[in-house]
Amino acid sequence: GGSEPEARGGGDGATVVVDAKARVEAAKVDVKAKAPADGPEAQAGKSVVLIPCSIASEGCAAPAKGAEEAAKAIGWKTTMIDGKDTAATQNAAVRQALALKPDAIITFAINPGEIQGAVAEARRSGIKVVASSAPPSELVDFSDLPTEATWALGGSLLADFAIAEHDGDVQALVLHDTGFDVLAARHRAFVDRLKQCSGCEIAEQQTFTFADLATSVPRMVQQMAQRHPQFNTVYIDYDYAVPAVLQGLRSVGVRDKTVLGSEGTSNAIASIRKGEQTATTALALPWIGWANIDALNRIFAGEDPRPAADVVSVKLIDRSVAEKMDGMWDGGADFRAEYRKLWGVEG
Amino acid sequence: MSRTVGVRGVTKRFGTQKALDDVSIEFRAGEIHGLAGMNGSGKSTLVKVLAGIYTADDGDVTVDGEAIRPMSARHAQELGFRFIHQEPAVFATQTVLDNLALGAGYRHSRPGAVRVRAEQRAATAALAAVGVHDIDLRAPLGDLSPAQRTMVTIARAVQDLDGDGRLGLLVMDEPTASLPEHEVELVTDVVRRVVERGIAVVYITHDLGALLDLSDRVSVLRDGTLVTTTPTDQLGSRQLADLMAGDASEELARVRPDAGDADGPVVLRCERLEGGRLAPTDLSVRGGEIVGIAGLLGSGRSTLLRLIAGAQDRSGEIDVDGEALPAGNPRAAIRAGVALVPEDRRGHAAFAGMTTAENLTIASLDGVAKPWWIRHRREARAAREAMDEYDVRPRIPERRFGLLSGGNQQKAIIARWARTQPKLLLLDEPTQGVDVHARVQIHQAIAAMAERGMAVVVVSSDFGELMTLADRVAVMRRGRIHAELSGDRVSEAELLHLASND
Amino acid sequence: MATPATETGRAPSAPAQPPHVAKRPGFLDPRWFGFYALAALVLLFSALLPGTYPTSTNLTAVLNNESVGLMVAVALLIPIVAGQFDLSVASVLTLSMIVTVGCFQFFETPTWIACVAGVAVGALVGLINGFCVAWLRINSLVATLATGSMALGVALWWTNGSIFAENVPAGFRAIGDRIGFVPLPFIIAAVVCLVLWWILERTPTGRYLYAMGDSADAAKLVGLPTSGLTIGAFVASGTIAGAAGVVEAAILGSGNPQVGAGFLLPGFAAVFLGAAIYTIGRYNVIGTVIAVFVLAALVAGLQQFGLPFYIESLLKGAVLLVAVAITSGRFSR
Amino acid sequence: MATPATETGRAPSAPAQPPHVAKRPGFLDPRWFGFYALAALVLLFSALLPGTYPTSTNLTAVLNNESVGLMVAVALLIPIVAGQFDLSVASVLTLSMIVTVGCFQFFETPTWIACVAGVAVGALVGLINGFCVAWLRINSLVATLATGSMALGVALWWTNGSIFAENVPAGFRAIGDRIGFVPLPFIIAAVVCLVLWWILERTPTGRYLYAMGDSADAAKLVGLPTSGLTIGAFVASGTIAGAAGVVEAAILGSGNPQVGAGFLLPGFAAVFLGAAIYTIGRYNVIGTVIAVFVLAALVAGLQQFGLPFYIESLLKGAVLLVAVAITSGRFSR
Ligand SMILES: Nc1ncnc2c1ncn2[C@@H]1O[C@H](COP(=O)(O)OP(=O)(O)OP(=O)(O)O)[C@@H](O)[C@H]1O
Ligand SMILES: Nc1ncnc2c1ncn2[C@@H]1O[C@H](COP(=O)(O)OP(=O)(O)OP(=O)(O)O)[C@@H](O)[C@H]1O
Ligand SMILES: [Mg+2]
Ligand SMILES: [Mg+2]
Repeated sequence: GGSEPEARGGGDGATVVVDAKARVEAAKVDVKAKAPADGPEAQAGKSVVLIPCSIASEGCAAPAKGAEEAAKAIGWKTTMIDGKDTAATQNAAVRQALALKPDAIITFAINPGEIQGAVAEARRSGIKVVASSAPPSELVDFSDLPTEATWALGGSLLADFAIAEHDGDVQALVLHDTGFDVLAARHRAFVDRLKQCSGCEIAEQQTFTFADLATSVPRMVQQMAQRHPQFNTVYIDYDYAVPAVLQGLRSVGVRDKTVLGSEGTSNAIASIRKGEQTATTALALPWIGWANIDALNRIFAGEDPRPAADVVSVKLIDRSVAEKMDGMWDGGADFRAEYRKLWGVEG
Repeated sequence: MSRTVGVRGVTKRFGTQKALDDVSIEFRAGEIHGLAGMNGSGKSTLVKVLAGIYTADDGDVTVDGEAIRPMSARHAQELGFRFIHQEPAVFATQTVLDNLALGAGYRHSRPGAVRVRAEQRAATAALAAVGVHDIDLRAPLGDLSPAQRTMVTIARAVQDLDGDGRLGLLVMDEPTASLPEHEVELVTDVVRRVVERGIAVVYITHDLGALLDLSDRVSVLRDGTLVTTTPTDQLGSRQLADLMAGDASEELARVRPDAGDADGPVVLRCERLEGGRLAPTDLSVRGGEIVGIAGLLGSGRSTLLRLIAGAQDRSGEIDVDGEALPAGNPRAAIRAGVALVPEDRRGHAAFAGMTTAENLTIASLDGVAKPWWIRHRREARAAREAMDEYDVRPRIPERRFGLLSGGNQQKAIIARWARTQPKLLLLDEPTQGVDVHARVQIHQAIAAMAERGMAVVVVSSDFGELMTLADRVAVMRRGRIHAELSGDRVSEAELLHLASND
Repeated sequence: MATPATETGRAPSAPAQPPHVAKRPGFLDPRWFGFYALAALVLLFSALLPGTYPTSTNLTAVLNNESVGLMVAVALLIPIVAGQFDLSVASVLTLSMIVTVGCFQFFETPTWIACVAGVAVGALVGLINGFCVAWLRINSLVATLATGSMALGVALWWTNGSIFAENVPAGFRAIGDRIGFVPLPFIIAAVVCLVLWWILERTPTGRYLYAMGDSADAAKLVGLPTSGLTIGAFVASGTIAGAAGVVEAAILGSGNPQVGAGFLLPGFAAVFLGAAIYTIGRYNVIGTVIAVFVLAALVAGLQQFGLPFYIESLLKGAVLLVAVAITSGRFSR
Repeated sequence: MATPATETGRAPSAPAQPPHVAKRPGFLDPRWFGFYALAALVLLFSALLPGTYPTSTNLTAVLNNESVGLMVAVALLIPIVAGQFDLSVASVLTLSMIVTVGCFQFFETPTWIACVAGVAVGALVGLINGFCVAWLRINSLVATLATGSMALGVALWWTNGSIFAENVPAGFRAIGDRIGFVPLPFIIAAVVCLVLWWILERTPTGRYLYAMGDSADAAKLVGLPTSGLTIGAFVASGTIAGAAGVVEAAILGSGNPQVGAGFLLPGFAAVFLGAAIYTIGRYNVIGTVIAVFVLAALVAGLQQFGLPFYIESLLKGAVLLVAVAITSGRFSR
């Protein structure tokens, strides 16, 4: 995770706000993506199968595409198989991958605990399995990338942002998707940070599921908004769900509330630029892909993959930041070149 | 095992209407019991109560005097009651073999496996027992003609006859309504054989002569009440008709005594018409003329009508009023003024879920609707007029068509087409399931339409009907028009002779 | 035991028929149950939640939410009336969304062109469906399952995993907005429903569609243009689904290939429930509309109580089952 | 041209009937198209991808992946044969998964109890469905839509939308594993299919089900125990769906309320395609199995080529359409 001043639990209102503002400002400046300082040389001639949770959603697909790019750079062969949203199809995708006899499989935003059968089978046949965007797990060769701390940072920064915006008087509606384990850390961090602020309150929490997001989230938001007319902030786990939140708010005539999501998809950044969504905490999605290839390279070389994860960080994007951006945050300048240098595959 | 089956005090209501009102009848073992009554008098309802399909609101089905409670279809089956319902219970996509075996519960098989050979033997025997030998057991039943289907259902109902005597009651609701002469005889033979084994038979037909011939006693229903049950030897068909109607009925006479001199313009001209089982055929019909088509089962009569109406693909020419008709296009035929009252009412004519009014006006909404607006009042009025004219009961235009009795449905379908005033009216078994009075009404209506210059073609398995109605009769045999008779040469004996001999 | 009674005393001549009183539907007629259910729900929740439930905000919210669902339901309804299923409706909605927003994102077209493109793409898929069913004579379930899969494939192809949201003009987003208290999407849905109601209940075309749904064979023999009607039904269905997609795109301000699928089953539920609560046993527009709003009123009320999201699934199922059991099941007479 | 000849040589009097030649299906009979399509696909991909496609690993993967889909498809098939739809199958699968894994997570039951619980819950929902359709006489689409919604509601309620994965014993996970090259889930699915094939094709019960599917009215008139058969069909369907849920839980090693819904439409597609490629027009087990594997062989090949993900949706739709158009549409005779 990045460096941040530790929050002082139960501090008086003013300090909490001041601290929050400081952290927000720090996270807004150009967080520069970079490769780890040192690592093994490129391991030649490997083949990797990439399985994003669903190619149709950017949050899953963008890291996979980053990994595809990185694999090309390092000289590996890749095949992408769509995980198609559900554990059943993701499990099937992993099994399909086995037939290709790859050296490794990287899954994106798929909890290995949900597809234990296929993962075990893969490892039994000597295939390395890396689970990107998944909680730490014994089931795979490596999974804590981005690290749990990074996920948490995404949540706590959003809370800081809200505290700063409303000067320590946040009335939040919180919507949480229980279907993805990694989101729990983000959600918990958001809630915990708000709890540290004495003037802040969570007006209501609700859970939803990815599958019926389009129809159920707008309704849920409408009813929550009507029940708690005093609210000023809405938090939802990921940017992908924010349009549904905005739809719900708009339909009850509520505007100018702080709407927070996380992930940093291009859609979210466009929406922030238009002043609809307020802020997001972005993970440089392609960078996650590169970092995963780096982790895998370390595994192939018999080294500890964890240093690969340490570099990935979070950037807070609000309107002022978004206006200077074009498309999604891809980690800034030239982390690609740095990785190439690291792997010794200049060109 | 012979039993006396009966109904005791049975009442059945549909909404406010009593379809059966306190009816008690006893069907004695070894006796053929006729049921007579006008359309909608409750005969089929009584049959369905016996079959356990309707639960009587009051009263019971009894066996040897003891009430069966509760009565269910399963129960009836187990008691050995067998039925030929007015709307035949057939499985069109299942093979003939399965249709037969289903009725007997696959009793030649084990529960874990169907023994095809044994079932085939039993099925062949069952068909042979009703005098049918040439039906492929593996053909889907839907490929058979309606008459053949009827024969299969009869075979299915009586196949237990030669078994272990489980048969307790045989009920036949108008089994012969669309059967040609030859098959009618087969059916009567079957009935006689069943009765000889000491089994009670209930027989329903609108052919009063046949009913009196066949049955030992007859019960007459009128508006759901039992008028009387009497031995048939004291009864003439005229008397019976009076009992049914409650008053003197009209003479069953030739409706157009002065016919035979049709000289209107030629309305229908078919040349080398061919398709289905029809061999190339020529036919022409003048306006004002009623042409009857006679023939045996499967001789191609229905096919001929279907080809003219565009309901089936064909080759050859058809002119209606000088206008050539395209093949296989019922819509074009209807535009040219052709109307077909098909043989299979339920499958090909009725919209069972729609109202009676909607069924009456569906063929032509002219006069009651603009393209963007149906005038419901006008439509109801038009429907009521048609219902009055053809005596469709009950006189409720909003009534769901599927709830009408069979005969009333038939009258409504004829009324549907009469409303459109076609140039050419094709009628396939127009009086199937219609009572004697309605039959006379329909005959008169057909005659009246011809009088107004309409060309009419009538297919009927009832040669008496053809004699009554037709100016000229074409006899079909094996897909061809084999002979033509007109005037005094038309007689039942002659028709039968021509239809069954080359 | 039965003694043949010789009955007399009836009017002679014509065989008498028990008098059929054409009954006007009374207050207790099951066809009003839907209205009652809606009214009762609204009253109940209004009494329990006087501050938030019977408010114009809530009404606006519910109307806005249900507009697209309502359009999907009536899009499903038309082919069902004609005896066919259209399973492609949800995918058509998705494709239409993508096409509409894609027009903005890549071609920066004016709003009206994008809208027309979205609706047209729906009509096109409908035409293909109609052609497959009427001309190729493929079972409608299979045909529309297949075309739906293909429509979704095209949507995924174009978006290739992203969400379209660039260059969406404010003028287009306004379609998803409201005029006073009435959301524009609801006005569009209401107009669609009205037109459809008129067509189905008041014109010969509607009559013919119902006739076809009752018996396709008889419809053919009675001279109805069955192919034309079938194609027309599917085109209408596709067009409405396309319009629903445009409206959904305006509401969301983006084109997302994963929105759409969720509308299918609730749509069917509304159509079936509609046939259960109004003009019993006959699929119809009014019933469908009531069904949509009964379910919406229920869900809105429950959510205002802060009940968790899964309650919705449970209760929707229960309401559907009870309603249908009462009106069209064993106890319906 | 043809002049009415006076035909002789037939036995007189007996009405003539064109001889029905019961034709043996030849090589060109459309009923073999499914086999051909499967064979052609396998050959094509084998030729193009010799290193990875015709391998035991791939076979294992395909068999494993399709087991649950196959069970869902046959679970859908039984009520369809009997003329009913069961839309609850997918939700039942979900509920059964949750119940099975929930047994481990909260009660740490032995494996067999958890399995029995999963299957039993499926059978129970099936029984409710059967009761609603046969006794309450609710349209099966509505009834199963409602019960499915409720089953899903229960699953979501218990999990609160999250995933169960604790305490799942290795013994249970082994059900999702393989014996040699043959995945155990496939063996289970194969046994289910075999038993079902025997019942539907070889026993009187199967004939009764087909007869009921042909005409429920006629079945009643003939005295078939229609209520019992209907309930039986739904219970069988629910039980198989329950078993599918247990197998899926074993394969995944977790219980996930999002898994399930995705099986419904592919299942229907397989059943319909099955009726289109084998014993034309008649829903049947063999056709369904072939259909599942034709589609799986296609998808596996496409994925090995690394074709973009949307190709799958597009091609599945196209295959379905073409297959059905050829075998059961306009050109089928
Ligand atoms: N399911 C039903 N619902 C409502 N009314 C019915 C139903 N079945 C029959 N009826 C009515 O009950 C009366 C008796 O009908 P039924 O079919 O028993 O007459 P039927 O004597 O068999 O006449 P037909 O000679 O025309 O066959 C008719 O008026 C009919 O409309
Ligand atoms: N609308 C139709 N289109 C094509 N074929 C049909 C149609 N209706 C019936 N058939 C088939 O045509 C064949 C002949 O039927 P049917 O026995 O009614 O004709 P028919 O030979 O004219 O009989 P009949 O002389 O006894 O009326 C049957 O196999 C029947 O299934
Ligand atoms: Mg009758
Ligand atoms: Mg005939």
